[in-house]
Amino acid sequence: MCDHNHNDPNHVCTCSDNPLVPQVCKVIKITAETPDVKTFRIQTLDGKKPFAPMPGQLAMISLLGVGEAMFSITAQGEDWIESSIKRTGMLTDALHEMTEGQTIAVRGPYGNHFPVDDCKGKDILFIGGGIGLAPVRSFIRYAIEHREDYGHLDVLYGSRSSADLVFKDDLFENWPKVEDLDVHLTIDRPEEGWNGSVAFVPAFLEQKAFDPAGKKVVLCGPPIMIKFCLQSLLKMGFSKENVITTLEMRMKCGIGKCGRCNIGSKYVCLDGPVFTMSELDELPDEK
Amino acid sequence: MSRVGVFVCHCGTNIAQTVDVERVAEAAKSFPGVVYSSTYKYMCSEPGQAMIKETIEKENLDRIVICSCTPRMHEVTFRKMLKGTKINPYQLEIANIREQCSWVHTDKEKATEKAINLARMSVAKVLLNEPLHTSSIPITKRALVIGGGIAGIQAALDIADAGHEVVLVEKESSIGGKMAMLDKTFPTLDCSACISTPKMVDVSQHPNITLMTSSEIESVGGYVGNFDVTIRQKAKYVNHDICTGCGLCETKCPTKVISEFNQGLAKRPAIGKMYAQAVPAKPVIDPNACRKLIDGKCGLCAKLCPLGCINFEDEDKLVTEKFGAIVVATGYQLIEWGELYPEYGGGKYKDVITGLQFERLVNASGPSEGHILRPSDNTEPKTIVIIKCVGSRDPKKGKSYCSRACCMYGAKHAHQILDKIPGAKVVTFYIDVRTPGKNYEEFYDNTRHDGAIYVRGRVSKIYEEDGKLICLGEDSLLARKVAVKADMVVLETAMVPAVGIRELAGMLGIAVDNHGWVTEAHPKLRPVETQTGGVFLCGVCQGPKDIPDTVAQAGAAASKVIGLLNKDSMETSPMISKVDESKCAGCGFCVKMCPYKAITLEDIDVRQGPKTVKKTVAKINGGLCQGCGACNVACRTGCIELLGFKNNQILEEVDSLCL
Amino acid sequence: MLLPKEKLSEALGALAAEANVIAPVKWEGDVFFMPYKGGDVCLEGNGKLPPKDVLFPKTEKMYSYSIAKGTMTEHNDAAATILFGVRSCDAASIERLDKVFLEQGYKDGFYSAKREGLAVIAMGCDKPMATCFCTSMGIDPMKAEVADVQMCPVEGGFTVEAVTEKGKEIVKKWDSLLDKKSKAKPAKVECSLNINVPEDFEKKLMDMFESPIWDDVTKACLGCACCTYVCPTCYCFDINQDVHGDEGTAFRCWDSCMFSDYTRMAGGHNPRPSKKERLRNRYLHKLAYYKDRHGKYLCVGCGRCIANCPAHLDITAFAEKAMEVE
Amino acid sequence: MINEIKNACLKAFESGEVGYIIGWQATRFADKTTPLFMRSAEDVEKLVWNKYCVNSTAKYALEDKYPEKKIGIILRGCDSRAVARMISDKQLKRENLYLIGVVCDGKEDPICATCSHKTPVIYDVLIGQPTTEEISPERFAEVEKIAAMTPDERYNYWAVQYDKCIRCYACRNVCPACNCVECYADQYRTGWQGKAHNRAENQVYGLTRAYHVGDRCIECGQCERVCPMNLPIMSQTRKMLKDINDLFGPTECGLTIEEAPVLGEYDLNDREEFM
Amino acid sequence: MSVKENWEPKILAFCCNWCTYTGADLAGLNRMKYPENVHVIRVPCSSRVNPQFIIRAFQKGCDGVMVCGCHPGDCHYATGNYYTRRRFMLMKRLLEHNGIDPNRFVCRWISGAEAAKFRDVVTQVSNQIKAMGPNEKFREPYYLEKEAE
Repeated sequence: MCDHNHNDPNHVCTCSDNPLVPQVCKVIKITAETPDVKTFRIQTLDGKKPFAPMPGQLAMISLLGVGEAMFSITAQGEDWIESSIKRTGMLTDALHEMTEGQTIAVRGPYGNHFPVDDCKGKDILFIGGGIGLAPVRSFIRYAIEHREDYGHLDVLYGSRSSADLVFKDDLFENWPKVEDLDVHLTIDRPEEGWNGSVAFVPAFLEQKAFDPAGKKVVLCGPPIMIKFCLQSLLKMGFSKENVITTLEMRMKCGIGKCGRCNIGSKYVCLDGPVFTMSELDELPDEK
Repeated sequence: MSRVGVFVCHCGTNIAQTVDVERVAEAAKSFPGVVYSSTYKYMCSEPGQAMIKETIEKENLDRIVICSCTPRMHEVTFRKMLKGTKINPYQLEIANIREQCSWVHTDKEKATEKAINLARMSVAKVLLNEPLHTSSIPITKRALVIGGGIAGIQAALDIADAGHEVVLVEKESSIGGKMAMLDKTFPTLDCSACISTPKMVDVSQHPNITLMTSSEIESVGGYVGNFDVTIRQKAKYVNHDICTGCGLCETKCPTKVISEFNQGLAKRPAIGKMYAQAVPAKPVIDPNACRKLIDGKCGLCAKLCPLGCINFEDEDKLVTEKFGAIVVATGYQLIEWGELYPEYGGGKYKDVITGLQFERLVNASGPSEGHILRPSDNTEPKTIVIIKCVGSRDPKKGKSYCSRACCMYGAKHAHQILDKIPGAKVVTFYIDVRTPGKNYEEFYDNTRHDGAIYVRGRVSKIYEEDGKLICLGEDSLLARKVAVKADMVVLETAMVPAVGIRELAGMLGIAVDNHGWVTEAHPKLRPVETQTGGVFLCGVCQGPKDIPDTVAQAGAAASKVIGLLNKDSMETSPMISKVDESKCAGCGFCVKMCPYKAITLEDIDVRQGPKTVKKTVAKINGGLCQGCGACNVACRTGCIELLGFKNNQILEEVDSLCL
Repeated sequence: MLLPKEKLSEALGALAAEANVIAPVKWEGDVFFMPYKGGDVCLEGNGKLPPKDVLFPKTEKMYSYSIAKGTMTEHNDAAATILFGVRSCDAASIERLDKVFLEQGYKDGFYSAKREGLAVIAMGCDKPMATCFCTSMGIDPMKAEVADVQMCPVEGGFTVEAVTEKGKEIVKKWDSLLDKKSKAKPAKVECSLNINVPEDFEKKLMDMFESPIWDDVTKACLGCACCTYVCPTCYCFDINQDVHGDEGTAFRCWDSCMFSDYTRMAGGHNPRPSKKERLRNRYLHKLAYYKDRHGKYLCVGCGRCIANCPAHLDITAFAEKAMEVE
Repeated sequence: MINEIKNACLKAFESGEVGYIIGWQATRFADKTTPLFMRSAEDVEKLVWNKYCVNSTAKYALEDKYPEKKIGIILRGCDSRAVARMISDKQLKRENLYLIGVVCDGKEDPICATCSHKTPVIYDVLIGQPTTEEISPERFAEVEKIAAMTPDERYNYWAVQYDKCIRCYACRNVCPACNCVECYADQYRTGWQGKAHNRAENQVYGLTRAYHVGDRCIECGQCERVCPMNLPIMSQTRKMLKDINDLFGPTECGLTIEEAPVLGEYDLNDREEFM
Repeated sequence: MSVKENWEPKILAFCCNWCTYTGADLAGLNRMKYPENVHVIRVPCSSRVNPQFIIRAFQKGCDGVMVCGCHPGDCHYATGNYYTRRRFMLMKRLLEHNGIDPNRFVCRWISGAEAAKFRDVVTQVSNQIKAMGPNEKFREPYYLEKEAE
């Protein structure tokens, strides 16, 4: 009854026949990335992966008795999926007070996913701002796993302060070791003990002056950052259809039924959240 | 989810006898959010509290529920205990399973069931308790006393002696009030001036007291600890800094007007001291009497004054000062009996005088140097009638209440007459004789012993007949009519609040009852405080009383003020209301409902699309709000909420009862 | 074949024996689709509320859970129902809802269970109401899109024509009541209210997103949800929790894009802050977005929003005004 | 009458003080009019004045609290009381409004039968002859009818009504006394009102709204007019008004612009029944 | 409607902290006895009780609700209970207008010293409601279903 695109070989779906009814899972690991961001590693009660999401796909995570909300899946392993959640509202407050071993309910995966196929053979510039790195990281990990399919990788990431950098182990240990992958970090305001760049992401991007030839850009972060980064990218000669981003919208059902997350005739939870900038221009200006 | 600890107290056998505390603790484990629950013999004891504190650390709890006795007993204790832990003292709820459960029920099964319900309700509420912090407001260590009568003087002296600055504001040109007019005071018959003048001199010489006579309160702003009071110092036309009070101007002033101090029995010049022992002993010019000020003629006093203190161009000055506390001691005045009692001559007969007029007659510094003379022909009256309860205890014509002091000063007047006029005949008409104080009854007995005749009944009519005042009355004990041919009649009239008390109460935000007496916070619990924080009261302004009670109240009010001013800052209770300005529509329904006038409507700048606009919202003064919560219900949107009793907390409590 | 008028309640009684029958019945002064318990049905107009409630109830329990035990049970008990007296416009709305709930990559378990158990007996419309304009939206009053049995009012009774297998079984049950010989044909019917919707009207509407007509078209709107809750094709819903201590139930209930907090996000940002954006989104969804996605207008011309709008707004008046804009 | 109103509107526009004027315009249906927002002289042509002008024009001014120019409103008796209501609740400023009062001749609306104020109570210019007003004896007929039932009958009567309610909130959005910035029903975090559509939630909504506006209801009848499911909403608020009448003295709301609602006041010698 | 024999009503009582709650404690101090079905919610003043809480209590399954406060004139916050009086005079009649049995909602003034009055009022209300049986009106479907099991 869930008729996802089953033709994709590594698509595993164990969700029940009714996509609106979640599965009870448990949180097996909670890592505090920053004072207000935590990463939750989730596994079904019988120790399996609830589903195998494609990079950029979302999951509806609900805390029984509190509420339900849509979060991006930032990573997946053999028998778990991970999601990084920032503390912004009632549900996220309750999530941040959880301890390992507590139950949680999950359903998904939802939404389209990053265009892994038509980025094949191209260089990719990943740009993240604050918690925006979470959805991008799913594509970075995918690219690293299929390293041979992709050209040169650049990860450009900035946040308010060094303490606010998420996935520090990836940024400083794992990713620099990957061949032909450069990590560029920046923070908004100077800090002692930080010798890296100090600049807003758009300004930092312009300093780097990437060559647009044969390069795709994956850009996620707060709307204000996306706006200015896009201007810089266009100045550098990137074309809009090569710049990919994810949209944030209020979502309830996650499967394109409840009609809430529409922008024009497109549903962000179904036709998105991943859009190219050119696709976004066709949609009415109602974000 | 948050981590709640539930601690069920045995209270020896008080609770454990009719409530199965173990089962309550067991049931508590199943409530959402509860991660630990246990019982202990005496939760409020030292070891009990230690056990709780230790469990908080061990179990990493962030809120606790204690099922024990009434929160009115140990809420403070447990909050102090929490101060030593990482939990905010206000993330605590107490379920009353003793006074309202174990002590009042017999069936153990049902009592345990109820205890579990009460515990569940407390847990449901504590899950939504937010950490609250007391805020402190600075206190200006200065006090303002309004009214320079004996009440104001005594309060000012006590506060000043405690080392705090006091400003004493008096409407008249001198302090002393009504007591200065009296000759003797009951029951000791010691001379009124001998008690009050030394105190008045102390006031003028006290380093901490600033005296502002001929001044009135213009406006009062701010709140407890931080009042800004604007005082209007009326023009005196005499420069008191230079004037030595020699009195030359007073003797030479050609105009003579009725002297209010002498109750109209004598005249006074346009310039002069209110009375001989006035403090400050310096003259002022009465602008409604002085010919120079009215039509520009005369000005003799200016010419005569050796030091040139007279200045006819003087104007009112407005002074604004900061105060931490305010004492209202505005005293009283006598009722205008003229129109109320036409049957007593309505003021036509010169020899029908009031109690205060009699005091002036019998007073050595009075117009007749103490000789009791008939104002009409200055002859010594032989037969004097005293009528009590004129205007008091008379709801139809005057006031419904008893003015408390007239029985005693009526007896004093009788005593003075018999003392000063040998062979005089005093007939006192009364309804009841009330002598409610130490040695009061004995004083009354002596007066009757001296020969005062007491007739129980009201005088129905007084009329003049060949030089005599015929008082027709009735002796209700002997049930026969009485007619007394009197040379003079003294009416002991009712006390009514001083002029202007309603406007002053409005400025201070305090309440007055329908007669105009200032309403105390609580007759027994807080008799010298008012509903508004930082505003105290003493003396007759609160209700008729005699001098001993007035002085006692003045001391009490002073001690309250000293208690307040001794602290540098005042901790306000954190359980006050808070406004969510984004949802406030500025309708003002809450403003009128606040008994403490703690809510005001103010404009704030709000961005609305491109432009910023002025939006009216409600603002709460933390110092004044006492946390009653009436405003919460006035607000339909629910954007003004009392911290600790927010809408969602009470809703959760209601929901959890029937789970 | 013809079912005589007087045999109608008998026919319905026969069906009511096996499955629960929903039919338009007069209740409290208006016509509503309610469980049929004998008595006569009321076939004037298309009913105050659409039959959408049968497939997409106002409030529907989805699953219950226990927080402590971490258990979860789904509530999806759909009984076989027969929907009688559905006009062509409401039948078309069922087809529109099917596209949303049963396709687009996910099949809604709750809706599909009810939909499979549903048999639709369509009733042709011989007296359209003043506010009806289904013909302008390409709907034939006498031919319903998802009908299992198509009935049309004619002189003295109703023509009966089984369209699907389910329809045949129903008609079989009525075998004894039918007059097989009658060749009566329903007369052609035209709506009094007509708007001629131009070709690819939706493209033009979508380009008019920034046009000034939106200001004065939406000015009189009160921002209530009346039009969305009487509309047969509105399918927006909200998911919420009804928590009682340890147990809780997730339920889905009707929601409306006209409410202020429909798109308000956690941080307070709302892409559609005022009624202008919301009503624009509603009109465009009915006349553009759905067609752009599924090829058919979402508005089936039943006229309920026109009849019930407190401010007497009119989607056809908007459409005509939009057509004048170049 | 229509021409006098049109002239008043034209004069208002000429004065340059008025940004737009709210009135009524015809629709394609003969028996319906819809609110008209006139910005200039030629819009005034579309203005109509007939017995189908049943929409209240007053509450639209609430959406424009900081207008550059004045907002013109054509007021029937009940609309003028609505304006007075919103000014007393400090949601509208009198100086932002230019009020054209029209003495009403009774519209195609059941409430007009018990209307006690055909003449507007507040206006800048008045059109038509003021009529003598008196409170209709039928004012509380509906309430008395319900009061005559037994408690169970009353409950069942209301239970059926609240089974019909579809929670479209039209009654709230049209009511001039419902002028909160954010309605209690939209504040889910506090949890007053659930979102589920069932009888209990509808009853909570119905009663809470009745209590919120009960002591400020101007009896304009718009809530009953707009309710798609024809609930007798006025019987709830009129029950409150009847009680206020009996307990605290004769009350009619929305007659002056400094009106103190009954629940915001107290009186020492109120009736004492809780002793 | 047959009342299950061991059925115990659930009654909610909002008590103002300064008077009625103190009176209730005093009743406890004097070991007065009253039925177990009244559960007290402490509020600073009876003027904090929003009439909407009454509707909420009936919706969430309570069988009776009481609101108790100081006698008018004795209010610790001066004018609190004057407003309470007006609010609940109107809400009581509105509830009765909607079919709630008048005995299910009781509002009484009980001072800090009137322990006996608190016991008597509670006992009387509890017995009345016990005789009336569970309250079906305004009840949320959750409780009606739970009732049905």
